[in-house]
Amino acid sequence: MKLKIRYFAWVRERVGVPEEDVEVPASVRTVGELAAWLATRGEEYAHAFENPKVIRAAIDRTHVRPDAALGSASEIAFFPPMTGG
Amino acid sequence: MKLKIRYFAWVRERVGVPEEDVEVPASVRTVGELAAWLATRGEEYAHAFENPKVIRAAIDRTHVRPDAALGSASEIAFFPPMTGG
Amino acid sequence: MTIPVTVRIQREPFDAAAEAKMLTRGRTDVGAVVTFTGICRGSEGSEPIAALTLEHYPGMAEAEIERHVAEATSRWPLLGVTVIHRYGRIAPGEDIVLAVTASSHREAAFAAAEFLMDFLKTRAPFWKQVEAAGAKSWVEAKAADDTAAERWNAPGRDAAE
Amino acid sequence: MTIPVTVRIQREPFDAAAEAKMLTRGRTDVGAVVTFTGICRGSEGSEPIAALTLEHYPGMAEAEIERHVAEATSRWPLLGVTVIHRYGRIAPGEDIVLAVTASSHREAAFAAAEFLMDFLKTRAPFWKQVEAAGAKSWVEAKAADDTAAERWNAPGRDAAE
Repeated sequence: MKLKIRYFAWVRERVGVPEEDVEVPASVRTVGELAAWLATRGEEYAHAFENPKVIRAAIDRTHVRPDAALGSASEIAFFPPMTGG
Repeated sequence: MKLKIRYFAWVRERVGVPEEDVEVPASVRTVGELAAWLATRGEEYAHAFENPKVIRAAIDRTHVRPDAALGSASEIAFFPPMTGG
Repeated sequence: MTIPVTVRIQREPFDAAAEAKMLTRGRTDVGAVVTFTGICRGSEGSEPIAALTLEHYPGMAEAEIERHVAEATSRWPLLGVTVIHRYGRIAPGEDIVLAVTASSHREAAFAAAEFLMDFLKTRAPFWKQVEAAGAKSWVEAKAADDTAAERWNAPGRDAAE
Repeated sequence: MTIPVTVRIQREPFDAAAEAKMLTRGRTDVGAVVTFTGICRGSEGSEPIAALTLEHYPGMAEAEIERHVAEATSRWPLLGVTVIHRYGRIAPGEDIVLAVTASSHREAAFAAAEFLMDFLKTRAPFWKQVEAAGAKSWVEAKAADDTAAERWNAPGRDAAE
């Protein structure tokens, strides 16, 4: 499954790129599993995803919880808790 | 006791004057008693003070309850509930 | 700490934006500004109105508002407060009242602005008269406004909440 | 009823007064306008800061704010809403965010403005980076902001209260 993955704020800084197209194994079914799988892709990813509790995610620009199914998502984003306003 | 008495809104309209200096009997000791005494001064006053519950009062520009003592007050005001803002 | 406080009762229109700017100009400690503007509506219920006329008690109106501003500044960490209330004849669409609160953080600015408006409605000596269909009538006080003001007296309603 | 709703994410400064005016111009049903302006402070805690840089998620930021504006208009009888959030580098004293709500009565305008700000803080995909003493660091989310947003989920927190 090919997915566009976007990173923001310090997740982006740690990963080193703002976005990338990634071929994700079919065994990865949820957002939480995707984060765990990404963490195995190298030191920078391990660092970005070292504390899953502080990572937020969106599927196709809507907030989701870690147990959300990837389904037919086309864009997944990972980022720290928001600090706007 | 000589007092300046001011009236606002429909209390003023009913009494017919915005303010007056009144010689008040020494037996009148509270704001509530003053309102009751004023009500005896004629038809227009009886009309203005016919429902004591909806009359608010201030002594020297501070809100007071009907049982507030006139004490050494110099200016007493009577008016309906406020509708500013 | 002394903070800038402005209380004005005036017949003339006010410039809400200029008043808000005055509370922040030249300083960088303000993080939140809340501006409330009360406007004369063109109808009361379903009745169209021609204008409002606001009567006030000169001297007491200023004093009463200043007391509530002082209470607001003691309850919340404010960095500036401006309250302007107009009197006289006011046409639909015209501003009636302005409350601006400035603080480091939004909670205090919001709470203080609401507090001030609740008390302006119920304690500031102003009375509204409605002009409609050629006749004039005094606006009646609303029980909902009393209730709104009373909630600030409940235990625990202060800066610590 | 369709009401005027504006949501903008922009790098440029905004004119809070002009935005508020747009919600009331040419109409006489608005009785209350609440304007919240969030401003970049010159310090975080006791540390002076040089600037903030705001990063956002284009597309999602607009969508997320629009969702919350829609929720606000369903909860309260609003007559207009404007939300503008800036991104990029913002110096102390500059505006960051604007929320303007218009209604017939003050309660709805106040509640909706607070609601929108609480959700902007915790749900809109923006991230603040602080520039201080030559170093950059990401602002940490505050538990107090989560608590503020959560109170809107409590039973009974709606237009009927």
